[in-house]
Amino acid sequence: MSTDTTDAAASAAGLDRDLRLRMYRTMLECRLFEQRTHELFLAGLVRGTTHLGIGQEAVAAGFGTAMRADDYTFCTYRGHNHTLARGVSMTPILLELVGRQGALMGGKGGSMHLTSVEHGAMGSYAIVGAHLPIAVGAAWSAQYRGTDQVAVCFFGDGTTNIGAFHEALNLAVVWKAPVVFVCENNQYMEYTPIRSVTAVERPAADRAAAYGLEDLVVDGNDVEAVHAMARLTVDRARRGDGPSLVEAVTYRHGGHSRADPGTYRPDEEVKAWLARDPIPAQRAVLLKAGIAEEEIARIEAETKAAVAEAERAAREAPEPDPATATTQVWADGGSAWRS
Amino acid sequence: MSTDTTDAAASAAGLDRDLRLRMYRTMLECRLFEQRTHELFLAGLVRGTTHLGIGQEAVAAGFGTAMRADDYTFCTYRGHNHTLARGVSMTPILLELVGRQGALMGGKGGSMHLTSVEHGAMGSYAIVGAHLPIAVGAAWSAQYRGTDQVAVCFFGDGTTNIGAFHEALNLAVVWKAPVVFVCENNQYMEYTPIRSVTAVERPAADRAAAYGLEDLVVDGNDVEAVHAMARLTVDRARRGDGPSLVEAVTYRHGGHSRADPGTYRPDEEVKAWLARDPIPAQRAVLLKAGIAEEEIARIEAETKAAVAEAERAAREAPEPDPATATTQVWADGGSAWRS
Amino acid sequence: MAELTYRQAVARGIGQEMERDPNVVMLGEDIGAAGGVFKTTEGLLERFGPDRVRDTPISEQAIIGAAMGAAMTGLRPVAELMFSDFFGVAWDMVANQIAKTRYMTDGQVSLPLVIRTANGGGLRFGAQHSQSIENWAMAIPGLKVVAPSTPAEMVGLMAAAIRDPDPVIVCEHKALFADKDDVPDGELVEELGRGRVRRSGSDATVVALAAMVPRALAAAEALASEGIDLEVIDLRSLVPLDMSTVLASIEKTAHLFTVEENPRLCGWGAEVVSIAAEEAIYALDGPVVRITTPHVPLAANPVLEDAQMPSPERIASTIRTTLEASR
Amino acid sequence: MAELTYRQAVARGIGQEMERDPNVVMLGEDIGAAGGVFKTTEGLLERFGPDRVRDTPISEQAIIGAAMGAAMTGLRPVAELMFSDFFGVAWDMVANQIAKTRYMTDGQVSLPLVIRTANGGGLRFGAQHSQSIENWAMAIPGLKVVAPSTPAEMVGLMAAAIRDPDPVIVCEHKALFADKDDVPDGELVEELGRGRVRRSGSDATVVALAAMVPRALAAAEALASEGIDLEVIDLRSLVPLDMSTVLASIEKTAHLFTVEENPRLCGWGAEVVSIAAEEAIYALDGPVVRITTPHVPLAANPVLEDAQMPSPERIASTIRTTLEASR
Ligand SMILES: Cc1ncc(C[n+]2csc(CCOP(=O)(O)OP(=O)(O)O)c2C)c(N)n1
Ligand SMILES: Cc1ncc(C[n+]2csc(CCOP(=O)(O)OP(=O)(O)O)c2C)c(N)n1
Ligand SMILES: [Mg+2]
Ligand SMILES: [Mg+2]
Repeated sequence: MSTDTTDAAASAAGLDRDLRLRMYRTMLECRLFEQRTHELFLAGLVRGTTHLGIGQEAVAAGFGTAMRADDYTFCTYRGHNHTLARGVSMTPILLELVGRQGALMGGKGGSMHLTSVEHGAMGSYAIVGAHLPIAVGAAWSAQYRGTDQVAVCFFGDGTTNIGAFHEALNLAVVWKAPVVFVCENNQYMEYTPIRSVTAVERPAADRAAAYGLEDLVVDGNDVEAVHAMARLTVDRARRGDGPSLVEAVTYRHGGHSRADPGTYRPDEEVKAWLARDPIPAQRAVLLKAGIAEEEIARIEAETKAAVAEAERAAREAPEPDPATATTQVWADGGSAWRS
Repeated sequence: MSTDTTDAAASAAGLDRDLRLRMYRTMLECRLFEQRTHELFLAGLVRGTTHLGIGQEAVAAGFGTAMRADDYTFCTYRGHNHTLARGVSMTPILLELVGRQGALMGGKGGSMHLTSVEHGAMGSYAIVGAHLPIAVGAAWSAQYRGTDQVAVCFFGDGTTNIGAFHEALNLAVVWKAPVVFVCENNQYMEYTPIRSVTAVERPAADRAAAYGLEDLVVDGNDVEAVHAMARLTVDRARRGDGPSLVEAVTYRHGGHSRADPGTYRPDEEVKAWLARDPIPAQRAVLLKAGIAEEEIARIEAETKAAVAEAERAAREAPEPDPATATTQVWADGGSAWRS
Repeated sequence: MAELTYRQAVARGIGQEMERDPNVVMLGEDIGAAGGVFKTTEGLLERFGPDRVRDTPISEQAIIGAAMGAAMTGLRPVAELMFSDFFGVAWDMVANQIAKTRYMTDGQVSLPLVIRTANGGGLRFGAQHSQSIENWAMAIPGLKVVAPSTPAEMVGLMAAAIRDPDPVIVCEHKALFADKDDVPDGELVEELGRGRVRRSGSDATVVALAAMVPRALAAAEALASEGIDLEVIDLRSLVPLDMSTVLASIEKTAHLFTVEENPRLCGWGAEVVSIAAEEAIYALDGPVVRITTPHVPLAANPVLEDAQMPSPERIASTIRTTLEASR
Repeated sequence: MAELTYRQAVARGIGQEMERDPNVVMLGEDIGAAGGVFKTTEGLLERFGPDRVRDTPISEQAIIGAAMGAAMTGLRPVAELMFSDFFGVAWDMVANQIAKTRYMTDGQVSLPLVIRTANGGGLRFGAQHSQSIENWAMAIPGLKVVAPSTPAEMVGLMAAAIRDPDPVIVCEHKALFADKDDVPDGELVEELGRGRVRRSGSDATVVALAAMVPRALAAAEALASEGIDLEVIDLRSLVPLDMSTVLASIEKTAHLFTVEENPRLCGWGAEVVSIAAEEAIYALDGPVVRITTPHVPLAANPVLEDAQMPSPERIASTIRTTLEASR
């Protein structure tokens, strides 16, 4: 059963001081980066769209800190957190969002497609479900190449009702692929409560048995519990013991995307979840563990500075060269279709 | 648990003499029709392709005899049995297979797409999984129109691994649609054993819980057990108590399609299943129930005669008019795309 | 007469038909309580209730498959695919099932259904949320395809699509949702398969669709000041395709241009040009040029996306240069 | 020199590349133990083992998605979609993911993968197992498309597709599987994007693809006896598209015809004709005619299917009539 396994793993994880601080710093980087991103979106500097993971940082931080540098992350359009959690720096990401030169993908992808292959951030996918089979393929590749790399694939509760979810889970188990599927159950699709469109209570955990998997559930707002679950499942995959499906129960503080205020959600529900904000919670844990207020404050100051620096770079960078609109369709760097 | 429910339902079904004979006759019609179809295919009279259900007749007969005239059947390219079981006569079907005038669909569909809307045979679908969502739509329509019609959707074990299966099951349960999903587990995809590509032991039954459904398994070679399961699930749907997923365990005596000898299957396996042929088994049941040999023999003679008559018609009918190749794309009967 | 946005016109057209026919039902993601992510179905849940306006899971194959099953059993479903790019996950249902079933059953099955979708670029959403897929559908026998360019026409063409006895894909262009227009009161129903001459002229025929129509008109205004007089045709519907209007215009102008948002290869313009090359070759007095997005995915960055999609400037300069060269 | 069938040529081409590069792996339904439902992969499991030749469940989204994930992490997967019609169930993976990811990531991700598929009609399989989908892929930026017409070219073009650093769709035509041909020994590698003049002539240019090539050649022989001398070009590859060979031929013949198995609207022929109408309009001396399947689904019945697909007779009579009329 889920909770036992979690506790077991948690203690097994034996979290040391540095790791705890790293998790806190990662969550904070996500939070402050996204808060500023939202302000810049409302100010019209960030264009197109954004999907914020504010409130869900513990999932990204708990897993990101449990992965090896050469492991693979696959995530969704709600992917700022997961990209930052793999160590991609804020500036190229923000440049991508504002659409200036120096952007992570030259402005071609935008907020929904953040990718940094050198960091193992193998892409943010904007069609629900698509990246689950792709993650299986990366895991299969690692298995074939014998590199004991692991692929971790993050997706939402609503994604558990699409066909690709089913096909990917079944194939991953049949091939014993080293992949960990992480469902961030934030209770909503875009505006529709997941409960109203799903045949079972727990969108991911109640599907696990259909693939011969254990039902693993973790408190997605408790970064140390998430980290323990990450260690358990990532190590299992690395050992060659096959895939896992984890349901991390969490909540997004804001709306689905762009300027959505998220008013379709009951106030008490929102209030209750705001009270369970993973970041203050972890701060309290750190203090309780005897980590000095000053040390935590320093991390906070450094993170604020990093966000400010990224913003400065974003405001100063020039617009991209329109000629780049037709590059990189093919491996030769171009887009010629005639010969 | 499955078996109990089955037994319960079986006795509940209270099979009378006529019904038993009707089930036997239906199975026999399927068997003799398909045996002759195969001979005519090898002789080059039946063209294109065929997918025979020889050995699986009990599923079609058990359900067909439990459905109301206005209920809907959705099946696959392996659909001769299900189409016959809804009362479609042999001649227009055979004319479709040989491709002559008077064919059920004018020769446009062929063996894989047998359809007779007036009999509630709402189509044979040749892309694996596609008809499951379509059946949900027909059931939803009946629910909306308040007609208490039921849709029964037949598919194979291999179909449980495709995305459309997952989407259809979830939506059917969420909408409480009056649909019965019947997986004919004949142990194989085309040439690949289902066990080798599926994460669970029972391809359908072990997925039921993922949609909050009961795991219903029935001996697909026991027509009376199938009929009882059909009554149980069709009545449940008609009452408004929602969908069911049934796994009928069976076997195809021959290959997947056309001239496939099915040699990829172990001889002992084939032998064991041939020994469990549903038709002789039911014949024995009838005799044991005190039904006269003569009466059974008469059914057999009548069925042979019907097949012979269909063949005669098929051999005599003229080829279709080539001009019909471009009719019935649109509701106006034509195919014009310019104005 | 009421001023409506293109976005409101969608709900007006659907609402008009739901009032008229109780068999018209809607299904899709976030279309009910939320009123649609583009607010195109706002108010319909309140007016017609949850039995007729159904929110679905994220299951496009099930949405389109269910629409098909409902259509073949007496309903007239209007299904939404939130973004037209999502035709990808339901393409089997659209291209292999819905388009072919009437034919395969020799007319036993009728499929009076509509699939509505937010189509096209310009919103900086990037390659997976900006495509023009009208050509995907046009290439599949058995599908009708409509792409209105104004609020008033959206109402009438939506109504026509819902009343049509065959499957119709209605492309709602994202970049036009905010456009305003005076829409007559009362019932509006257009006819499918009629193009509309939006500007008559004598020097060249310019055929456009949806968001490219205002851009073509802007180019025409610019060239008018230079004494180049363009005839601009809004195709409005790709299947049926109104070639008679286009061919009649070519007879008059002797020059043909298309303005297409889609990537370069195999767009609707290629079909229009090819028909002209067969049926009007002797009337043509110079190169026939398609002005399209290059054959690349659309970028999210505004500078890059603007460089990709046909702009009034690119339309005008291409036409100017071509006409000058062919003098 | 060995005589090979087109079906055997598929395995020969793949085997050649698997010998050469251990990162080439295969996946698909029934491709291993069964050797493929069309016997196109026979012997490969025995030669390369189950780690490199993987049978899959009936999960096309997972097959194509897994191929993509493997390609972006160092492998060169060759995925099979048993029938090309099944692109429908995996279309998002092909059109939205595989085609766009290199571009969206500004070149960070390379996708050296091949999707092989049994394409086309003539086997009486009906509307859901007979389609020509090469145009679906041609219309999507980021995909290369090849459709060989002979065994020898199948070997060399398959090898080229597997070595190509970008995603390539290889269309294997069902109606050609039994065709025989002498295939040279040793390594064969063709270049993608080169058409081939199969018959040179002076009166008209006829562009064809895959199973339409032998039909166009048969029509050419028939017309030769009437003194009409056709140049027949096998396009072989749609992306890259070898327009230089086609345009050079038009300069010589002044007449262009396409022979397309696909339904009428928006086929590759419409692209070829449209390019000619822009770049060779003054060289053209009469109507440009596309000879295609009508815009209807394919029927299962042999009489009906034969009436639908372009036949040598229809090709010849269309060309004859058109050339006479334009004299
Ligand atoms: C196939 C597909 N259908 C619909 C959408 C539109 N859409 C984008 S995000 C979203 C909600 C996804 O919900 P969930 O999986 O819970 O992820 P979350 O946004 O909550 O992180 C939807 C419906 C899409 N992008 N792709
Ligand atoms: C989407 C799709 N993939 C593959 C096929 C090819 N195919 C036809 S039948 C079949 C096997 C189906 O197995 P199962 O569901 O068990 O049904 P059975 O044939 O055993 O009745 C396959 C793979 C198809 N028709 N559609
Ligand atoms: Mg969610
Ligand atoms: Mg089976």
